[in-house]
Amino acid sequence: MMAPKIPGIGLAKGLWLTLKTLFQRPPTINYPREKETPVPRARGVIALDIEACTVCMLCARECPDWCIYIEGHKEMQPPSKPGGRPRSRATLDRFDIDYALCMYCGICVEVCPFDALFWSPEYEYSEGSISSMLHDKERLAEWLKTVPAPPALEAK
Amino acid sequence: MSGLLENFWVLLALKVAIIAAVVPAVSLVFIFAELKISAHMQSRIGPYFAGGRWGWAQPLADGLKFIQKEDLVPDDADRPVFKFAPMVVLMSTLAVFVIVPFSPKLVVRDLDLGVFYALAAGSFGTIGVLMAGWSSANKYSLIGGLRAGAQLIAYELPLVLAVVGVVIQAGTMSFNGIVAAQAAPVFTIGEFAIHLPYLFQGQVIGFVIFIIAMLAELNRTPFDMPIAESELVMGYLTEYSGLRFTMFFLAEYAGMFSMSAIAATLFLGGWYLPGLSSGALEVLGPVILMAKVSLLVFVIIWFRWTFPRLREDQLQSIAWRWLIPLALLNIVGTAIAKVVL
Amino acid sequence: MNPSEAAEHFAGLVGAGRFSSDFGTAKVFVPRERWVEAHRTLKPHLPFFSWLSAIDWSNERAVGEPAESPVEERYEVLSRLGDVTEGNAVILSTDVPKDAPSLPTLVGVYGGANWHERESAEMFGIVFEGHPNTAHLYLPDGFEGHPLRKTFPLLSREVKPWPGTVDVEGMPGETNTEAGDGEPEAEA
Amino acid sequence: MIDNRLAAIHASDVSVSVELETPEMTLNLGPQHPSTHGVLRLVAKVDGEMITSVEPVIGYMHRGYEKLAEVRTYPQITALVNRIDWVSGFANEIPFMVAVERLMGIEAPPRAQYIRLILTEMARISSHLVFLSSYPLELGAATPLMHALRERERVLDLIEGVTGGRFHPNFNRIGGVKPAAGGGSGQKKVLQDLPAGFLADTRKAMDEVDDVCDDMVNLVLGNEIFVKRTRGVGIIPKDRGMEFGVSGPNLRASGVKFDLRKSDAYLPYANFEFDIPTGANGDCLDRYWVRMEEIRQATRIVRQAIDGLPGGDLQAKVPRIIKVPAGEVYVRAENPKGEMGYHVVSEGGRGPYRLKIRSASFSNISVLPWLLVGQLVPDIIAVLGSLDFVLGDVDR
Repeated sequence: MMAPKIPGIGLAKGLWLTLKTLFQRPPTINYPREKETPVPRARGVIALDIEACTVCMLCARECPDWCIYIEGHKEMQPPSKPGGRPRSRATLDRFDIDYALCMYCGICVEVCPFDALFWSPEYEYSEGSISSMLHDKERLAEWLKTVPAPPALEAK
Repeated sequence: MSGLLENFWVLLALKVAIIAAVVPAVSLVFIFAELKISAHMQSRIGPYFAGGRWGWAQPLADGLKFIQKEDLVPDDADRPVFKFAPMVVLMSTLAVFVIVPFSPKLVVRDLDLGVFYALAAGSFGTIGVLMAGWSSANKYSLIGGLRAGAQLIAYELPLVLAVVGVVIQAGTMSFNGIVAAQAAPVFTIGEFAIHLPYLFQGQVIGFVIFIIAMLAELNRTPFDMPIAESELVMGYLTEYSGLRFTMFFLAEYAGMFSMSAIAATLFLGGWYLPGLSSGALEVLGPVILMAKVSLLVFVIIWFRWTFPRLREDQLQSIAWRWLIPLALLNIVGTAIAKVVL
Repeated sequence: MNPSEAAEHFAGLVGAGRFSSDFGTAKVFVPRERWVEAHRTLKPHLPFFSWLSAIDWSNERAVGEPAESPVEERYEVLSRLGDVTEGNAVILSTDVPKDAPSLPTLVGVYGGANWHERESAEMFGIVFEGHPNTAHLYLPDGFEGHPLRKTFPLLSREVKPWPGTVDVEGMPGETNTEAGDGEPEAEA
Repeated sequence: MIDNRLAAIHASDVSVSVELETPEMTLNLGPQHPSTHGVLRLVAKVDGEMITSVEPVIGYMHRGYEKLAEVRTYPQITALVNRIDWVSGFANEIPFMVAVERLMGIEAPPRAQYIRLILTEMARISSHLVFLSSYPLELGAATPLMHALRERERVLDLIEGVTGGRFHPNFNRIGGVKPAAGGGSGQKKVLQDLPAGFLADTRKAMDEVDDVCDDMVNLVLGNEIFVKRTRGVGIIPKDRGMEFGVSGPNLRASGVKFDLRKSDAYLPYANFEFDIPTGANGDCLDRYWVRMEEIRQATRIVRQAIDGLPGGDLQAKVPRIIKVPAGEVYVRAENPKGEMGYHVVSEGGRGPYRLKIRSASFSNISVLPWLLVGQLVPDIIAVLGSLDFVLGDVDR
């Protein structure tokens, strides 16, 4: 099939290739000193917009791994117009994602009807112990500023 | 002072001390060269941080790390043999340097039977490997050790036969004698005397066989079956750790050094370079030899990072079906040429 | 052949009365006694043994949704055979009663059935008579139970409460009405 | 039969002595061993370096996906299935999606089908590049690994750019591909169509993949030592392979010209021109060659698909809560490792009643106890590696 004609020519071709590569510039990146910018869509970490969340629990229900823990309570809010009725609004007490359990499927981000969850491509949040992989709502909210603009789309 | 230096034993001790210091140091350089060359052949950078620029201190750092590690001996191991094996391997490679001439005078002992001594001392290391393989009480190690033994039987013969051609041509078994023979002009054109190493004086076949057999002797790819990371998980080295592993490791590179030095001396003219006066050779001899050795070491590294590994039975068949008949032909050819010319 | 033709053709070859080709999947129902014989008949036509597995049809369920209408309690053993020329394939199916879950082995016909039958044996507790190796394939030695039976609970879902129950504390005097109906609670 | 094969090998190989009587030794490879790609264990009985019997022990990575699927909804299972064979995550999703779509009676729009096809072929390329590179490593050559993985990284980067995941794309949705997701900048939902520059980058990457295939010919396939190690080693005869369910490139290397991409219309492969490479002998060398040719065919398909990429929607109309009508369907697809299929049994609920996962590697390595008898210890590694299995695909 690919039988070399002259004995040893196959060996010589391989040697030539490695010798050529020896003098080429390696394409590696010197992590952690240099860093690649991850693609905007990369599923690195989930960011939470606390204000947008209405404690509807959809994300916690649709999560395949049951790794989102939400608690909330209702609060009376002053009426939006003077003389209007006071409104009740659900307020978030707890929103934890256990990244030790999360399988980064992104279903929570997709089902969120109020646009409170976002993917951020940040990836440097490994921890020494499994228990500290649980991010509370303050930590999740901090990721929000790392959420990039979505990439431009290919013209159809 | 000069009287002291002329004392045979003092001089010998001094030379041995130099060997014992220089060989490990050079081996470290070769280890670093292997790390870097292999990395760049694979589109990588290799060691980068240790020691600042280029990661030059990586072999030292590795050595320090190995020394700190616990010296583990398996429960079922044959303890004295297990502990002694790395020393046998390291000693056998160091012993070869006794006869390697770095310059006309810089040689520990120029034996008349230097060639025999070098090959005998070099293959002695395989006994250490067999000891390591047997005493580790590990099936992988055992197979690795036995493969090394089988390899020795297959490759010692072509190795010796390949050298015979050179010995016939030089008419001596002394290493310095062989270099001196290569320093003699082959022929003269007018005023220019043409000097050629034995490689270019018809010993091409001998040289190729020697290099192949040398790779097998050193257990380097494509003949690294006794180690074979992917199947035997480092073979006879599996159970070694810490300082004892370091000894094996150092012995591998010291072995590369010693075998390359033998090859450079026998086939490439050793410390001799045409056009230099004997005084200059006395000073530059070690540099010239090291340059030739480095070239051979590069080739060994180059092969390792290009070729896959052969199978034990294929190696045997190459040795017995091809190399030994070829080496014998080479001897006959050299002898006829010697008589006729 | 399209799937319905294939189902009819192969059912005719093995002499089976029942076959289906719903959703493009040809399936032939073989009586338990003729299981091995049917495979032997089909082997020259369908030499490729794709897989063998089983379904536990059960009304008592520890996992998944409860049955809407009762099903006939049985194990259904499926084996998929195919050819490697036109892509014809068929699933052979037979029912094994729950009180005596055993079936003759196919190892003599298709060597590849070996591991698949071992898997089904440990996962469903079906005995394959004459199988050369009955050791566990996946499960550790001494594992009790048959994990793919519907009555086998999934421990990770048993020990942890579902975090999706609505846990919004109502206002004083207000009753919490929307417990777990799946609809998002919009802002008023 | 075993004795016959042993005798044949004894007779054919001069270097093996028959007269020497040696006691059998049990050699245990794995579960932690550099050549078993994870946690496969082989208990081999060896006579010298010759194998007299071998028993693969699997199950160290059994994650019970078939059980887990019974407590999950269909959209949730998508995230599970791309972890079966993680080297080609995207390709695993396709047959499951098509199976559910068939049960629901919907079909993905053409653009979604083309995107699925392009990414599947790229997953095939990345999977085969892993094989092309790691197989020489098992035979002792370390350099091809880095050369091929360098190019695989380009392909993975492209997959990540579209889907957001290098290994676990989780990009397919029932009825198409992921149409939209929360994506920041206050926008409600962001369309997940191909990002700008994807087509041009892919074209370039395909050229580079073809180049690295040429490099692999120089470095591996043309190398006399490699040929010596693999030719005639681990021959799977056609009949034996089919009986054991060996599929994909492993079966094609044995000379079976069969490809589910041609016979089963699960993606619009009929629109493209490509060949089915088949080997002649079914040995390790053929298996290597077939995979290399499949990469070249895959780059061909990707180029054609990019040129013919239709516009339109990314997803068909599907209800918000997905309930699948009762029924049974089996859909198989030509995955890089072989035939991958899902038998979905629905009772009409939000999750399957039973999901049988037919993974290629499981059947592919089930032939090992037969195949390895009479080989030498170094050939265990050569044969094992040439079957190109992933333990996640074996154990599920």
